[in-house]
Amino acid sequence: MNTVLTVDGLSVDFGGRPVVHDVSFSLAAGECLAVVGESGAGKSVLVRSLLGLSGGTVAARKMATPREDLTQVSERRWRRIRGSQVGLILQDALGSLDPLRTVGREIDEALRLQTRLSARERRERAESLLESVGLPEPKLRLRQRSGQLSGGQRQRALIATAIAADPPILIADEPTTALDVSTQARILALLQDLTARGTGLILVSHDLAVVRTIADRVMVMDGGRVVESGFADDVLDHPRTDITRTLLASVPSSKPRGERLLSHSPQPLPVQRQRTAAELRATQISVSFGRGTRRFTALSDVSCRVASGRTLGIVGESGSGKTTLARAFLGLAPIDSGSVTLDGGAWANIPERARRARRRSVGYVTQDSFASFDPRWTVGRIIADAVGRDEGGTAPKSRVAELLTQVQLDNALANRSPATLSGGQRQRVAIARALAGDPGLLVLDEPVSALDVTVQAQILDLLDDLQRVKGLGYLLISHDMGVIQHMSDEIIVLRNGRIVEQGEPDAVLSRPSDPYTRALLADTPQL
Amino acid sequence: MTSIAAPPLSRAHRIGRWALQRLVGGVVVLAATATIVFFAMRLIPGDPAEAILGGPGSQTSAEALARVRAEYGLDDPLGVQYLHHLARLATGDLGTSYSLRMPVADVIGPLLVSTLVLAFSALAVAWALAVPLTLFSTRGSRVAALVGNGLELTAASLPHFWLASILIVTFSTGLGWLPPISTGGVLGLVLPTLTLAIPVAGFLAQVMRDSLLDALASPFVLASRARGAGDARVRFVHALRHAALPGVNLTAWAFGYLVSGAVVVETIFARPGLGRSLVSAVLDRDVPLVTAIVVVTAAAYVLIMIVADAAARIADPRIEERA
Amino acid sequence: MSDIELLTRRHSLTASRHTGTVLAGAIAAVLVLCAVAPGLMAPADPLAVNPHDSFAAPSIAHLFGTDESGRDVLSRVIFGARDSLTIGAAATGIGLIGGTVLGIIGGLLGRWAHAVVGRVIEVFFAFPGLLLALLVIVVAGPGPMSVIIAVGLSTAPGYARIIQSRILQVRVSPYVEAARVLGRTPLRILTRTIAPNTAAPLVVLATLGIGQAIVWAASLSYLGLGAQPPSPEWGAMLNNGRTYLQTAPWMTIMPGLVILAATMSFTVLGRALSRRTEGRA
Amino acid sequence: TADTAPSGADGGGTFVYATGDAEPDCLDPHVGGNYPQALAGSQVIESLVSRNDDGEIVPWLATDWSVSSDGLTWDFTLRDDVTFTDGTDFDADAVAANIAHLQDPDTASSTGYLAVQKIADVETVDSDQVRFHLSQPDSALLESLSQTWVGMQSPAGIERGMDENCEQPIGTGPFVVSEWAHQDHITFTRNDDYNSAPADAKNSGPVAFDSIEWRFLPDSTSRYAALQSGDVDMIDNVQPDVLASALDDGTFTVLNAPRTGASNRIELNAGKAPFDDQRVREAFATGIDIDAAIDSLFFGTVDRSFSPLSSAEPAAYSDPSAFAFDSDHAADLLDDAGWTERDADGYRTKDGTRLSLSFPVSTAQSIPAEQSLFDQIAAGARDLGIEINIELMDLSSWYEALGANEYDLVSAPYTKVGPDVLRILYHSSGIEPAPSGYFANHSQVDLPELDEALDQASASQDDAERRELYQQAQEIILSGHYVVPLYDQLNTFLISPDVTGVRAMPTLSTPSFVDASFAS
Ligand SMILES: Nc1ncnc2c1ncn2[C@@H]1O[C@H](COP(=O)(O)OP(=O)(O)OP(=O)(O)O)[C@@H](O)[C@H]1O
Ligand SMILES: Nc1ncnc2c1ncn2[C@@H]1O[C@H](COP(=O)(O)OP(=O)(O)OP(=O)(O)O)[C@@H](O)[C@H]1O
Ligand SMILES: [Mg+2]
Ligand SMILES: [Mg+2]
Repeated sequence: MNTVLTVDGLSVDFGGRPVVHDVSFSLAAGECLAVVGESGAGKSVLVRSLLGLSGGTVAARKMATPREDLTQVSERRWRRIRGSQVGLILQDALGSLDPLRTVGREIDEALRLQTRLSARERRERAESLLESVGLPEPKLRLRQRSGQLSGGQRQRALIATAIAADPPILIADEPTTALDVSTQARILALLQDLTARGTGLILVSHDLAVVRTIADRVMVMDGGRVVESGFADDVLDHPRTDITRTLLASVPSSKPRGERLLSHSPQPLPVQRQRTAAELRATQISVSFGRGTRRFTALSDVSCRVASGRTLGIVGESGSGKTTLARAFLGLAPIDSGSVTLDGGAWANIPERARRARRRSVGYVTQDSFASFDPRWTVGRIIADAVGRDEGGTAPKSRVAELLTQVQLDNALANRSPATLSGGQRQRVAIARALAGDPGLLVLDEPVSALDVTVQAQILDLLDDLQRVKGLGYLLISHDMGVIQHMSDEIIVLRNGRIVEQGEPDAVLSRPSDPYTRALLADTPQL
Repeated sequence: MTSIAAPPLSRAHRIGRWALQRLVGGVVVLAATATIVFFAMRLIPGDPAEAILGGPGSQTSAEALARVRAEYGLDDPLGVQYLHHLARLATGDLGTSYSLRMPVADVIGPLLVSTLVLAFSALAVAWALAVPLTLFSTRGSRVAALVGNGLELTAASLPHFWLASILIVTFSTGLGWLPPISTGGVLGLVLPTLTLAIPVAGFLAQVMRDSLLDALASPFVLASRARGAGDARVRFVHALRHAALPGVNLTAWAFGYLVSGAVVVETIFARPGLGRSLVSAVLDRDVPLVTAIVVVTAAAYVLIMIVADAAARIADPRIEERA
Repeated sequence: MSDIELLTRRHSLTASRHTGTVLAGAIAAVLVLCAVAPGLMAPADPLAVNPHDSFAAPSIAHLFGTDESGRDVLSRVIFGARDSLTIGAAATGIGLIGGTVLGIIGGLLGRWAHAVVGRVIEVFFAFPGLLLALLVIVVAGPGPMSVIIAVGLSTAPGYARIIQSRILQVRVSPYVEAARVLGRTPLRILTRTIAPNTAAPLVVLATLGIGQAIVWAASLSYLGLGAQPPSPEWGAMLNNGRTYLQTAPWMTIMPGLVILAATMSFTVLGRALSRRTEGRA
Repeated sequence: TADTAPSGADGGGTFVYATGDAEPDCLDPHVGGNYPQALAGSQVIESLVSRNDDGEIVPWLATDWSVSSDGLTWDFTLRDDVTFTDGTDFDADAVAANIAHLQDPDTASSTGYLAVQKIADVETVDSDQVRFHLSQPDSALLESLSQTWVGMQSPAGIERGMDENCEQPIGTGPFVVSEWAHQDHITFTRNDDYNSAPADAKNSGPVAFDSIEWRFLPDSTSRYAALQSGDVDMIDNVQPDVLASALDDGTFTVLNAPRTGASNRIELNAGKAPFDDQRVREAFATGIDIDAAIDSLFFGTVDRSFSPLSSAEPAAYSDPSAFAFDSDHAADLLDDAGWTERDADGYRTKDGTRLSLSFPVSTAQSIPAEQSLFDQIAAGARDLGIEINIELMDLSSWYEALGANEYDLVSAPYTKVGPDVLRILYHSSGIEPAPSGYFANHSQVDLPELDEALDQASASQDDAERRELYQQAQEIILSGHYVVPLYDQLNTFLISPDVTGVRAMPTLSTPSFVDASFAS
């Protein structure tokens, strides 16, 4: 096998603070090397430094392609290398295409800079590139802008720009996060295709199931250092360090319902007052938006129920109506027909005033919890506000402390602004707020999709604990089959606003009756 | 992620509807400005009949006043006068100037051209000044940022009349390069244009710098670099367009500011124009002339808004998608 | 240079911005002090006429020189701070209040109100601001009050537009929805969540507006419609001094520099404030 | 920059004049009748008579005249070789047509109308003899007729109607209006057939300049800058500091021609309290050091006036003693008048009312230096315990304030040839406002002996007696402290050194280019 990249003793630091430390590896043609690690491990900085884009001070004993010593090149030379020798697919796929320029121009930029093709040749090449990344109707796509494309389409267009000049080395930084499983599967197939054609691929991912699917070798990073590396199967089946073990344990699909993902439980949860059982029931509800010709049905004929102590898991591709269902359950989306009842009483389609008093029994955790905090408030104020004055007995202050403890946050955080918290911490604050009214039910819309695996595992464990101690009922939305599988007592698969599958996890997962569910399961990478 | 919800209207249809909406809105705006002017001019002290008869200080006879009132319908009830006023405007009749005794349309025609020439050259120069200033202040060096910032702020904080005097003293009496008054030629346009353009350039550079920095820090710029794009390409091809968007919006706003500025600038540089006439017309209580100037500038503003809106839509197709 | 580099540089810019903000704050503080207690700061009586000492160039005795009536320019500038800042602040206040009322109507009262307010704002924008000011002054007669109202009225639509769009934005924000999910009443949401979040940028706007209002008032002085003599309002001084630009340049350069310093420092402060309120991430 | 005025050896070329006066609404000086109209109109329109530098009436379009002993019949002999620039003959009919035009209410003439008010009938004796029949004797008739506002225009031109005549009045003068670009300039083109210069002019044929570009340049700073840069050849309304430096270094020719008629003065409204009290007027007139203020503000370019009349009027009478600065005396007078108490701000009060005066100032009529002077006067008054509220206003509001009697002090210019201006300004009949609210007697002097002196002067046919009477009238006005004279009405011009022969008409002090040319 011929080596396309050799790196020895690579370090990167920012103003004296080392972020990548003494990393060595090599990459062969047609090989896929996965770089895994927790958030902040230095993965992105490492791979960017291979294009001279790290932004920090780079030092290496050796960093070279067969043709060139990369430690010695000028910025001018780097520009020729980027795109033609090394292609990069950025972590933030959604923002990596200029929203004001067409896809065609973005691809053309790569070709114009790195090849000597004529304008017509470039156009033809762009079309064939789009076809090769699996975007149908390339002529149309070339004229569209990123805003007009779905996430998966954008990611594919971005890959097209990265491979336009046929670089022997391709770096893909988290190419599938934020994509639903089917799209993810298609992207992974595309990448595999590229390695099969001889491209050396460096894949950065925190999703070990993805890594397992396509990586030949794995490099585990922590704190800027490589802590473990080897063949994918070896590392994943026989982890040698705690870091790797934690990463592996965090993958939810690997554990059955009820089992903790991370063994070490930080603090025991305080014993809870008992709440009476609660139940939200939707009967044949339909929700539509717009009117006239623009009318669009987002949910039709959906019936389901969330009850104390149980988790109803909802999966489905993007736009299938998951959030709409959640909002219908919260009385936030006006329903056209059917009914939603809370503990038997009318809940949807009644004036907000009639709902207000009972709102405390249903908590809501949104996907982007940060946006749901009043930007001027501290964590303590956010939670205290939710506790409210009508909470008899306990003084708000001690109740805030109690809630923070429940979600395993340090009391000192009460004085901080959410802007200064990490993603996992913010999600915990959102959960604490949802718990403030002492609800029987929680609606959780993608509560972990923005988090990396280990943090995700912590949150899932927390939710599990809370359910056990307080007997909460969850409506849990996720596009990750593994999360749903691990958490749910009942699963609903949504597609185009309709339920295509409903039932016990075992039944749904082992004997899917609907072809869509089958495809969904087939696309879910397994560890 | 959003998926397109309903079959979208055809593009031509949408553009047509948009244009129609804008035009109808524009007409409403014009009617409203004409209304405000009408009533405001009745509020100000001074007798319109007297204004017609030679302005303040004239020694007109009571009969002459009565005759003029009858002739111009000034003794009708206010409501009737107002309706006449609107009806006349609607037919495109701007009336006869009280003080100049000429059809208002003949008076403001050349003035409008002159002011528009000034305003547009000022806008062009403002852009020509603001873009390099923005690029300079975002070069990344601390000194450039400080200098650029200072220049923007200074430019945006200068009253026109003061700036004009400084420019005259510097470039005309000092260096002798440019005529201190408008001479009809291109040279005479330079100083008035600069006076109007410099503050606008300051505002433009301020908003553009912020969005340019944002754009330069965005992932698509990094992606472009990862394709091998150099600094110049990243700035000119990608980032500048993003920076220009708020600038385009500001440009429409700046037009109103320019008309206000023209009042001062046209006086100082002795340039015929709407701004200068506006003040004298108000001070002369020349109701038809004031009305015409206001309606004409409002119409220009409405048109410019539409153009700016269209420009913004072309520069940023997302606007249309959002709508 | 990479984006990350740029980011870090932007960081270092923030550092220099910080010193800029401190400097601006200091200038603004001095100006406010002048406005509050001019007597403490000024070396002389701003109205004390002395024909024998007119047009004196800046010197130790008169740091900013003297004007055509032999009055100490520095003292006038210091006393003028009161008039100018009052005009700036009060006009901005009126503009903000007017803008807020319009903005609230347009932002809270549904589609119709929104459309109507949108038109009203457009009409005001289409109306040359200076004409509006002119009309107010001619109707109400000259004087500081007229200037304040005139400048306030001409700036109100700009504020209204910002406030309205801000309210619309806040109203559909996830945190307002979160408050609803918690069972908060509309009134409480309005007062506790929407109002404060809309008000935050107002502070910024106000700071930015003061400087521009001072410049506006100065332009009115040029038309002879600004502050009345012998008020040492800066715009009036600037315009008065302009007559003697070639004989006694300090008469206009000094107040000009002070206006510049005031506008710049308020702008810098306003922008610093806006970075703080917007700097969520 | 290129000089737009090429100076050929033949002396032709375009002369560029920049005026800071307002742009006239109408170029026909019969309509309305203000100074800007006279300024521009005098390039085109000529009068029956003129005045020489000694203040004596000299022939112009009329070569000879006589008056009957009762003063009611005037005979004029006209030049028979003069034609208007449209080819119409200048003759007795033309004179009659002009007087009729002035007296026609549709013309809305004010200044010219006042001047010919007493002409009851015009008789055309023959083509070059015209006879005026007066309703009352008018000793000021010749002076009045010398003014551009009563100038002679082509009857055919007048016939075209006001709109056209305003755009392009037709006279017999050295130039014709060939273009009026509003707000920008008027182009005057040479009248090649010109042959009617006034008797005191050196040149009697066509003028040297091919044309005059008459630019409106309202901003004084730009105006001077334009002269400095060579873009214009002559400017008017020169700021005092500029004038002083021009006088010093001699780069430009200075033409200082105070306007005729009244001096620049502050009028004290004696029609209401507190100035209805002579002591308060005197205190104001003597308690403030005005001389020093004028000296510093005008850089010594103007002399203090102590007369209600311009020094350009031979009949002017000065009384410096009435205005000698004595603040102690002034304070005593105020105490005498009962303004003894002081309020918290240090102003005098009487019966709880503050001694407060309102002073509306028209920004259109008072140059900045003058506004500063008022400012200093207000400061001086403050030392006396008098509060003066200066209110800067636009012209219409200013007239409005005067019409509503909302003023105690006012400064209003008035230009007229001859001492008869005193009658207009101080005769008690001038207190009665016209229907439009206009009135001329701002001091609201209402003294029978003054009225009598003015009436007699107006009727007198004897120059010495007339002079004596006007002197009496001025004594009364000055000693009653109804006005505080400041200086002559400023009328200053700066001329490029390339130009010679520009003079100011001894009538209304408008510039005349009949003798002017570019120096070779
Ligand atoms: N321009 C920079 N200046 C200073 N520190 C930086 C810069 N870029 C990255 N870092 C730091 O380097 C560390 C590694 O960042 P990196 O983006 O490589 O993490 P990552 O492993 O890709 O994490 P994630 O999975 O969240 O993307 C982080 O602590 C980050 O704060
Ligand atoms: N307010 C709305 N107006 C119009 N259409 C809407 C609205 N909200 C949602 N939709 C549409 O309804 C459909 C379902 O949206 P929903 O947000 O429920 O999807 P989702 O399953 O949560 O997707 P994702 O995984 O991307 O969050 C989408 O096609 C969306 O465009
Ligand atoms: Mg990363
Ligand atoms: Mg969703």
